[in-house]
Amino acid sequence: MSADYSSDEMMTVAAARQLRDGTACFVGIGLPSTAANLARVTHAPNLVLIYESGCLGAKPDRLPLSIGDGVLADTADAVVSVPEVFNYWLQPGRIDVGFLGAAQLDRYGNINTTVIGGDYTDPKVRLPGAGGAPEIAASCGEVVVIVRQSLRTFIDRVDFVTSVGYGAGPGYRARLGLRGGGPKTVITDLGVLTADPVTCELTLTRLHPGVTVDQVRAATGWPLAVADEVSTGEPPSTDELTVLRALEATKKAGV
Amino acid sequence: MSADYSSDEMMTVAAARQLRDGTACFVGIGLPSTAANLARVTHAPNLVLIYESGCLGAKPDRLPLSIGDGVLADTADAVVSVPEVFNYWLQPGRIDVGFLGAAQLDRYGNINTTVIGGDYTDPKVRLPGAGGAPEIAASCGEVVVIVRQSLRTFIDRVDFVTSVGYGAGPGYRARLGLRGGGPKTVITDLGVLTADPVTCELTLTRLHPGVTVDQVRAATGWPLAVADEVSTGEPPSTDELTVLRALEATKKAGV
Amino acid sequence: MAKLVSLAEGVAELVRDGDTVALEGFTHLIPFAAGHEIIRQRRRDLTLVRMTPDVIYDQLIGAGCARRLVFSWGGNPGVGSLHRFRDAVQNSWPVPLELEEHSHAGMANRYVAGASGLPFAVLRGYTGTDLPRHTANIRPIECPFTGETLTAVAALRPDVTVVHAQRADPAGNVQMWGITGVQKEAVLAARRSLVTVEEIVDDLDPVPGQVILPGWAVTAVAHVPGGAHPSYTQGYSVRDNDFYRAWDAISRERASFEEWIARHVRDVEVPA
Amino acid sequence: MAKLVSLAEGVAELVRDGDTVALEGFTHLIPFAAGHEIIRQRRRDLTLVRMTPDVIYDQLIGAGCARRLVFSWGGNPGVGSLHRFRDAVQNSWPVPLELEEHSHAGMANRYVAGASGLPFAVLRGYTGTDLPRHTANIRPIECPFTGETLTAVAALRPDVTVVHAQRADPAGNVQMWGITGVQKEAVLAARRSLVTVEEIVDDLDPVPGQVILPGWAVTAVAHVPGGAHPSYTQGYSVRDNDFYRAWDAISRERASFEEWIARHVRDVEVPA
Repeated sequence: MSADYSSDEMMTVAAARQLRDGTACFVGIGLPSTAANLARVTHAPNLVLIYESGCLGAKPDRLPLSIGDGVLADTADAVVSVPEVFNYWLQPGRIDVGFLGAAQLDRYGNINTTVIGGDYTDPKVRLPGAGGAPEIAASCGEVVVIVRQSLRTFIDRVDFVTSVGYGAGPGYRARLGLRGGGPKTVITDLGVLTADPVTCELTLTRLHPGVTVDQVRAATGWPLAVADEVSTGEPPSTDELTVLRALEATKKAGV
Repeated sequence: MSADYSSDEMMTVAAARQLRDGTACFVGIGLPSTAANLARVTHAPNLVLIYESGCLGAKPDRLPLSIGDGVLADTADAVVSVPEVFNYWLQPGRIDVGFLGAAQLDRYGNINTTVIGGDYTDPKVRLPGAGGAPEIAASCGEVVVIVRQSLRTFIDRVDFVTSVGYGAGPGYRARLGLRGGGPKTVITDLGVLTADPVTCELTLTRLHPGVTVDQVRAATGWPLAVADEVSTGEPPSTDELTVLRALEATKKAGV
Repeated sequence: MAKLVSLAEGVAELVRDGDTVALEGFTHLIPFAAGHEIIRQRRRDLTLVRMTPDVIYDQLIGAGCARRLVFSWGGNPGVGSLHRFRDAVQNSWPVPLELEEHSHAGMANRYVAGASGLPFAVLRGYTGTDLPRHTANIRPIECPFTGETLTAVAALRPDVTVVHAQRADPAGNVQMWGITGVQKEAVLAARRSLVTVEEIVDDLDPVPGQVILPGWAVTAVAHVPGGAHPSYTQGYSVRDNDFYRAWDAISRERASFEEWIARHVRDVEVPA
Repeated sequence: MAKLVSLAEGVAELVRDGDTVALEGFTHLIPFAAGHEIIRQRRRDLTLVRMTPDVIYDQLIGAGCARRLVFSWGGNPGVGSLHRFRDAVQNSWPVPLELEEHSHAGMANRYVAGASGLPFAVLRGYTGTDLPRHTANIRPIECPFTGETLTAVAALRPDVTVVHAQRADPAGNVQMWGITGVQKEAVLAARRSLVTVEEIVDDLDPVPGQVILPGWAVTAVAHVPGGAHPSYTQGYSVRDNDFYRAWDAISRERASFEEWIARHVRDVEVPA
């Protein structure tokens, strides 16, 4: 075990640990892809990685920069069309875990990746938009969000609902007919928040080593719910860090 | 040219001649497949044969017994799934000619291949049913029907509409929103009937050599419309007969 | 990950009396051996689903396994009628057979809807035909953008789908090629699935035209070489067209059919 | 049968001012060379359609070719934002850009509907999001069998779709493999299509994972080796991830962008 790691590394390792071996995971690019590949190379060798480019069961030996790098197609069990990955694989609920990022997130795990500030047609900041996220959020067995925690990100009300979490609270997903379990877990650079089974509110349940509850509160734009017992997670193991850094190095190396 | 040919051979040759080179043709099994392959080997080398099994551009060197014999897949430009052949290729109207058979046919080219006699749930004769025909009849640029002509087949009112022709007459297809041109041509062992552009009624326009108008009337279960000028078709050429018989021989020989 | 089973185990575990069962394969890759095992295990009251109920379903129907048939074309391709199917419909022998009848395009789209987790699919189909009169699973639907009327068909969700394929690997990943019909959709639409394969190999070397069913989307795989005969397996066998022709005479009379089933299906020894 | 043309001819004949144009390719096989030719020929008022308007559309937008963008994810994958896209949306530079925004699942299904000759497609999508508020092309639809409410999206019918592929034969049959995204659907949904290819070969030997577009379903084919760079062509090149990273700095300022376009696009000599 090493004390010499960044908070981003801690976040990625915590996210990887969240993935159980043998499950199928819909992976977005960036942190989700890094975490999923870390899990696959460490404790979850039979994790099935699904990329929206149509790669089912990709087993990249280096981190792709995009969700459609050649290494994903080369190592996949099957490459299917983009309509097929959404219609036959995601939509019917075949994917256990969906891994999403966020530009803004509220207490019910609703996600914005579309616009910030101003009006929709005249925004302050124009973000990339939805991509696969709305249907990943709707249809996966559960959703894990990875996002750095700050007052800019964790806000009381998202400017735009790109991907719905628990909406306005209990019963909301059922009323909309959403079949997936929603954003049960949010992993940040400070700790882990879990959706309360009754209130649906994101609740701080675990801190990364060295982080305090007050620090998390200070980075949250609403009165943060905190579990009665907040555990502290294990720091990254030497093995986890070694693998993670080797993976990151492959990304920097290009291809 | 040879006088020594059967009426079925004449029918098949007449059907083959109906196919223009370079067009795409949706081919059912049996006489349509024989005629389409005869056309491809004689005057229409660039005829694109499409089989509902998903074979696009099949170029079999022997006649398949089924619409899914291996020779079709082996020689096709592309083999696609069955949903794809119907949804992406037939439905949007990409196929110029649909080739259908019939157990019963009425004056408007409506086709029955489902049940004969009795009630639908307790029929006298249970036939194979629809297969691809209803949508071929609806969506192809035009439909060519090949069928032996008799009072059992050419009847005043079909017992069941499996595939719609001109329905009840002029304007019917447009009212239903059908995009294909309908059964413009019916080729029988006696001659050729053509749908009248105004009345939509099948009209005798051509006789096979040696057949009289009265013979055709006697084999038609409604007062047959006859064109002002009824031509007589050319008998099969030696080349057509040679190729046709060579094709038939491959079918009898099995795969 | 799919379980590797024997054919007898697979059918015993996955195909139950009263089930809705789809044995798919469009001329190519028809799972005849699995159909015969269903006859041997004397399944009853099945709803049989299949686009082209050809000889395989003629056998299951004549053997009394089926109560209901959902289909789009019931014949012996290139040969003629299915006599056992006809006898069941026209004379209720050996048991009455209820029919639900569609077009190929409709059936294919019903499987697509099932595979997609949707309750229905939309097509330009059935319009002007008498087919919609006889089932509640075909209905008009209006386009919310253009107002145009199209046709909706209800999703198919078989309890179990059985298909035959060329190969699987030990993890149950399945590889098939050639004419692959509607098999992927039929497997993905079903609650359970059984795939019989010609070979189990360590690595599924990619093949042009291949369709892959990942092992985690398949319930069980059984090693059944020749399991498609008299249908065929591209790369392994050719279609036994002579048998399809011979079936016409075998199946024409009840007695000759029963004798054939006894000799070639019921009394055949199979590994447990 | 598809016509064999030069890239300049193909763009001149098939892409017209004011057209709805889809340049597809999901990370892989993006038709960059064709996009550059559109810039060189100074097309205007285009409605650009693309699931992932990445660097290729950033260039077209920055060059002033587009009036409207229909898309589902606009970023530089793994790198960050598209600065020209942002500048157009936030500051109307060089011309205002109207947006119509979807999810990937929605866009993919809109192409499927277009390819299928249907006016709409049905999916479980957009539910609970703010996306439907901003376009008339997303509407609720009720299942005629279960009464359940699902989402309908309007079909996409581009005037012209442009894609890049590995190979074509002299008859214009096109072969692509690797990640083939939504290209088949985008081509079949369009009124006209242009395919740029790495090679024209006499025979398209079958390749695992291939998608074939028959020549009679394609309008024109142009031989453009390297036509996907900095995207890639499986079997011919690898993704130039360094260029994607470099684009961030090139595109950040209007001046550096314009200088790059002048040097690498407008002033490039191309065969007529």
